[in-house]
Amino acid sequence: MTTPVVAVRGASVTFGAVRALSGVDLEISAGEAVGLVGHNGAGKSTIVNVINGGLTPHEGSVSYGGMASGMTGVSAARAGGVRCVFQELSLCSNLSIVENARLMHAGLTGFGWRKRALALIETKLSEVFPGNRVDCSATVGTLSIAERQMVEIALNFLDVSGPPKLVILDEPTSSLDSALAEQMLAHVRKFVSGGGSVLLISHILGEILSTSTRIVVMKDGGVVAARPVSEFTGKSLVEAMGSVVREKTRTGVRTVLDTSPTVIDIPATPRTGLGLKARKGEVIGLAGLGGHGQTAMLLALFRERSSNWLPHRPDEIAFVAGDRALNGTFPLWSILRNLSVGNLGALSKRFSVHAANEDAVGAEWKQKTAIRTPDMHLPILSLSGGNQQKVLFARALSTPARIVLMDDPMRGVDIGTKQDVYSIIRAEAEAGRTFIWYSTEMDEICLCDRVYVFRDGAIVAELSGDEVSEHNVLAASFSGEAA
Amino acid sequence: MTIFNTALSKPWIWSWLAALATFVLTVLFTGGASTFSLGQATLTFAAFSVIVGLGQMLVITLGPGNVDLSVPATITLSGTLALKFMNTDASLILPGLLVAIGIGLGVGIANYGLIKLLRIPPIIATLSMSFLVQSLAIWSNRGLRIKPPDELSAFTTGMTLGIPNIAVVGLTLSVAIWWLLDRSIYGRWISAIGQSPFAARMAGIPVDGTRFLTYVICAVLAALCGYLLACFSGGAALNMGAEYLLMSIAVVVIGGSAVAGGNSNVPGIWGASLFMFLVVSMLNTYGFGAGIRLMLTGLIIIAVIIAASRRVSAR
Amino acid sequence: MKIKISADHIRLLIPLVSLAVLLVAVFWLQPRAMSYLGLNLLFNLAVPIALATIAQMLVIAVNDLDLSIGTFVSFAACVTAVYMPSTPLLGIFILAVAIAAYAFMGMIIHLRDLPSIVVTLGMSFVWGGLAVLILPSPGGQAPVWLRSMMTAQTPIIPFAIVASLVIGIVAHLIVMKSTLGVAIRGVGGNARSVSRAGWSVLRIKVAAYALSGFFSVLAGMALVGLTTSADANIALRYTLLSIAGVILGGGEFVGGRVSPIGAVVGALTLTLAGSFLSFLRISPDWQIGAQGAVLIVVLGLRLIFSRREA
Amino acid sequence: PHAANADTSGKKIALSNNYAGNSWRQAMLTSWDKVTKPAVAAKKVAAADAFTTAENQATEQAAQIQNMILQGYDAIVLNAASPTALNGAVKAACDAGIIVVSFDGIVNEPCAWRIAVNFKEMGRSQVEYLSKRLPQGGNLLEIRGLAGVFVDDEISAGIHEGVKQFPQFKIVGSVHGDWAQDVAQRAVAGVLPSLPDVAAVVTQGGDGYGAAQAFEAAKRKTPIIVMGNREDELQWWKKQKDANAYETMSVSIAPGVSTLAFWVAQQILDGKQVKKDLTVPFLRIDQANLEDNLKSTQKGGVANVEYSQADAEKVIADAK
Ligand SMILES: Nc1ncnc2c1ncn2[C@@H]1O[C@H](COP(=O)(O)OP(=O)(O)OP(=O)(O)O)[C@@H](O)[C@H]1O
Ligand SMILES: Nc1ncnc2c1ncn2[C@@H]1O[C@H](COP(=O)(O)OP(=O)(O)OP(=O)(O)O)[C@@H](O)[C@H]1O
Ligand SMILES: [Mg+2]
Ligand SMILES: [Mg+2]
Repeated sequence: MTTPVVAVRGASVTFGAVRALSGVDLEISAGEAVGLVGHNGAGKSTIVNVINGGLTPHEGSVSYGGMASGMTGVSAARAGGVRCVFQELSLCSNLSIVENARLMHAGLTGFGWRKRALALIETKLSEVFPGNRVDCSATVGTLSIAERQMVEIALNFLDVSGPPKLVILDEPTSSLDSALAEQMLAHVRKFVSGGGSVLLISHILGEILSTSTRIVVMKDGGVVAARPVSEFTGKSLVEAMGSVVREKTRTGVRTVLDTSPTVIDIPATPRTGLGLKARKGEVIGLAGLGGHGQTAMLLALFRERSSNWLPHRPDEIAFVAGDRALNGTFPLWSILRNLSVGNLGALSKRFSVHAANEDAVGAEWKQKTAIRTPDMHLPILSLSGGNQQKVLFARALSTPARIVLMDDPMRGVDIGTKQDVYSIIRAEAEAGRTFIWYSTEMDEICLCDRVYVFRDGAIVAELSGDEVSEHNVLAASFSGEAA
Repeated sequence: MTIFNTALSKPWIWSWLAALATFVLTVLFTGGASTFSLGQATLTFAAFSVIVGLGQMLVITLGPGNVDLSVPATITLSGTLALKFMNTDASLILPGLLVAIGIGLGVGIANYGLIKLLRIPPIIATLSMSFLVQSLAIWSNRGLRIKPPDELSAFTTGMTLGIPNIAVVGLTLSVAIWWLLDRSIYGRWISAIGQSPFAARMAGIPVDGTRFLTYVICAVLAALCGYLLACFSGGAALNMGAEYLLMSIAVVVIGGSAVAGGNSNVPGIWGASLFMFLVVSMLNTYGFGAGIRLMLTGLIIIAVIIAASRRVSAR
Repeated sequence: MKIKISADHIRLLIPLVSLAVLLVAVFWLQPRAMSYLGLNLLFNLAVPIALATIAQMLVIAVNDLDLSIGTFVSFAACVTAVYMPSTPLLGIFILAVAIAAYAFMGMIIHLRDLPSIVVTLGMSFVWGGLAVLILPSPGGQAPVWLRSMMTAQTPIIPFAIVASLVIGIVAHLIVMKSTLGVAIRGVGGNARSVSRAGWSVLRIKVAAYALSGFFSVLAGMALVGLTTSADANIALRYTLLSIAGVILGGGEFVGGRVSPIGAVVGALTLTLAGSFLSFLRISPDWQIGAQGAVLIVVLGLRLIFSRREA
Repeated sequence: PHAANADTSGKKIALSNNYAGNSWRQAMLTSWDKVTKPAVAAKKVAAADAFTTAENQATEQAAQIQNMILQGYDAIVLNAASPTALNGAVKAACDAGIIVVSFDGIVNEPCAWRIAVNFKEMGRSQVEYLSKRLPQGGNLLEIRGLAGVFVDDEISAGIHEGVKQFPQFKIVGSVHGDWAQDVAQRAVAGVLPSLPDVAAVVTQGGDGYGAAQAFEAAKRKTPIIVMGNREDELQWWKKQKDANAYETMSVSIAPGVSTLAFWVAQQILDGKQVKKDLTVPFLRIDQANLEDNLKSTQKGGVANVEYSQADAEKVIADAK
């Protein structure tokens, strides 16, 4: 019997009142791809931090490859061959890719390390993501979010002084489009069949089912199921997580929309002859491969309709960020303040914020979007990634905005909450709100009334009603050059 | 509610404790005889630091790199021009005040103009502006000291119920700024901008409008301080603001406001202002030479900030 | 097809263009400056400023700000002028202790998670006090070797230019090329991921502060070499000058984005701006204001390039 | 009278000034303007330009002097930020054949001329005056200038010398007022509560009015405050004198000494042999000539005297 690459025994972690982990056992052996799933705040990122040494469990132990347990912390984990792609992007954006590699791999020393590193990265990057167009000598700050994620993944698979034994991937595909995600998963399968091991966290169950050899399900800080992949189906997995699968709620074409007033009308660009039009009560999807101008359009739309100088009219437009750290959360603030900031005017009398009103709104949305926290006055950073995203959602939906812009807002949101949010969106749209929704997930695109497909910064196709399908979207995404 | 609020209100405690300790040490030197008069002197002079410190605090709350270095020059210019305008005529006291406020408005607008239109980092923009403003002060009056109207001079040096009038003014302004910061929407806005301007913009906050207003408020408070200080000390001098460059920044940071922006408090400004005056008085009282005095001042500041830091990180 | 101009190049281009424009203006106003002697006189006082700017840049690279550089350079100058000529060993010892104090300051700032602005503000009083204690009234003397080094007659290219080049290149090697430099900038960019990669952020910060202290000491010594003596207030203005120099040189306050060559160029530009004004002969009332105007114009130049940054 | 009378009508003189931020310096610049403009118009010299640095810093002034070398001035009249820190630049100017005349803030580089005020004596004479007023002695409060600056050290040394000479006096408190009314006021107000009875305040100029204000605010008996020739100080003194026969004296260096330096530089350019060290008396105002001086002092300014070419010739001759 081989010793496991890493063994976590009886690990418990608490953050103040929150018990993030309670007595978790987890062993990962060589040649294994462990899929880790669970609702937002189940404790997935916490166990990742325990394994990579960033967090010492308050009870229990971690050991690496049967090594003597003298060493602890990050250096022990790294010596044990553990590498980790974190949920939030964690490269230094002011450094070049090569310099980031130097920081990540202590083995890259000596004369000419830059050259060696560059060669290693270029090879690895095209191995994981064949056909990518990332400039490996660039500064990370100049890369798009997807490219950064690609680089970070490649850097962790890098073989500098010995190949990695365990690579942890915490929601690695959340900023990758489906094509890139598939390339990455293929590489994971190859890596595992070559004897490496992987811990993969994702809310997209298809990825877990197609890639893992074993699935561990977590709920409220504990492991509730751990079985080989063959014993799970999509449905049973969701049930194991504690959510109920609902039928797809596509209601068909809503013809009433054709007569309702237009709220957004972007004229056609001469290049493709297509513009964007949104009517009252419509849910508009923005599709296409990641990084082709969808975010830019949403940012421009918001800037256009809100003043940088005068107080904003919250009944006009609201924005849900996809990149929390960059343009979403206010890290010094409580959850409540993060939620209420979008609509302070309504909570105030004579420019003075009314605490009771604020608490009421907080309580209402905590319940509506199931934000997992004992107290809305706790700091926002005490929430798990997915729960932070829910707060951003609630911030926008709690305003009376006629138009809601959503920049891939479901990144890292668990399946149960997603379905709740979908039905909220539906209901709000029926009540007359317009949603412009950029998503990297095809399921979400298929929920929209009308879809615009982007390519190279412009709209290349408009699909409505029954034309909205995975096949048509993909066809439009790749057909741009021919047209 | 309570957990969050008490945690937030802690950073300023330390500047108050430090002020209290220095006060006691100073008073002990004379066996307690000087308690009352020292208290009055402290309140008076601390009030000037408070008035400029409040404005500086709002600016610093806007986030890293935001600081107004034109404060000293604004103090000088408003003192000079207001006194020149009033020319000891008591009937012009109010118009003189308006002149001072107008100067504050002008400098604030110009500061933000440079920051926004030319995209110059605030530190450098306000530094450049301070040179221009200082030149304006030199050119307008060439350093001649004009006396304030007697009534005004009596008011600024006078007392109400044993409390210096200047301290009353400072207190009133503090309450107003505290309301702005803690209760008003504007306070939420500057805090949000201080944490992440981009996120603030996407949350619908008028970032430019708020920042503009903040720089203007800061300059107006500095101008107000210049007006009062010139009247208090019997005339404007070209170097009257120089003291307040480091002072305005020091009282903000010693008072426990986060230098990284987003988080600030008004009581700390008072604690730190009282402390900054008292520490010099204490060291003067004990008769230390300039070298030792400077060194001790520095070490005490660092000690206070280290003591305060334990609280901050526990938050 | 695509001309590749990276953000780093732009960062360096702006200060270089500013410097060139100013230099042309100065030569046009005062053709005499276009000589070996002229260039030396224009730039020799920029050498200590350049060193101080590098020191400030190292601190800015780890997302901190040093408000004590001016008084620290004054202190170093006082030590140099008082002890170096007669008891060089004692002088070197004091300066070494001062550098250690700088490193210690970095350690405290990191361990206690203190705002660097406050700690360095406090330290600026401490250094100022020590300088007054060492040298209560102006005086002291530059050691002979230092004086002759700073007034050296280098062949063809004036010493001031040679020194600036050397400073720029050495700083570039340390900050941009060495592993320590990568780590320092990494801490500025994302300290969390640096520590997740197994580095001790504490050690990196201490090293950055120690290096900063070292460059400040060099600045103080260079200053004494030029002025021949010291006083406790001699370099107070270096605090603001060094910050302005870093920014002018394309650095940013947060995010570990700095450029050593840019910083040296920034320091030269600031010095040259002062001379440019002298040569313009403005009315004394407006001479101070004109300094502000020049700063505004030089930084306003960045606007021309800013469309790319936006 | 002397052999070598070069023509100075083609010569250019520059004033290098390090600070313009107080009324004394402003008066100095005004005097310079007032005297040199006619001199230039009368073709006595070709130019007399004034330069001021933005900050009171020796390093900036050194750069300024180096620029003046490049600009081709024949003489530099210098009020220095530091007696020693400019020596490098001054030496470079001398090497380039430029005449350097320093005044008020003098430099100790041997190649330069110095028009000095005996600051030590200025401090000592204050105590001497007090010993006549208060034969039985008493407590003194000393207000100093800016720490680490030469003038501050000199005057203070003079005061301490005076106290040694008249041991009936005791300095019970010493604060730095940075030569600014409001700083002095602030510092005095801070120590005053803990001081015993103060009989007199010895000062360095520019801080007497602030001290008076602080005493008044603390409701303490006004001691004898030595004044520093500022108009507001004299004005206050006059008011006290009229009200309750208050008596004191006032002493400072006259800002117009810049014009003396100008003429001395002109004389040197003219080929005169001039001793390297010249002294000018400080300007003292007493109870008797208070009104006269007040009349001749600009409102809000500083008591002043300006010098003519003839005055300069006399000073030079006297020094022989
Ligand atoms: N630094 C912290 N302080 C306080 N609470 C924390 C902290 N980090 C995590 N928690 C809490 O621990 C629990 C587990 O969080 P964790 O980040 O592990 O969830 P997760 O399973 O990764 O969720 P997600 O899918 O949303 O990323 C959550 O309830 C979270 O609020
Ligand atoms: N979250 C964001 N916050 C701020 N700026 C952004 C953000 N996302 C993109 N940008 C900026 O908007 C511009 C357009 O970006 P891009 O074309 O990559 O948009 P996108 O297709 O939505 O990308 P992605 O899929 O990575 O979000 C770029 O200048 C980019 O820097
Ligand atoms: Mg997570
Ligand atoms: Mg996007």
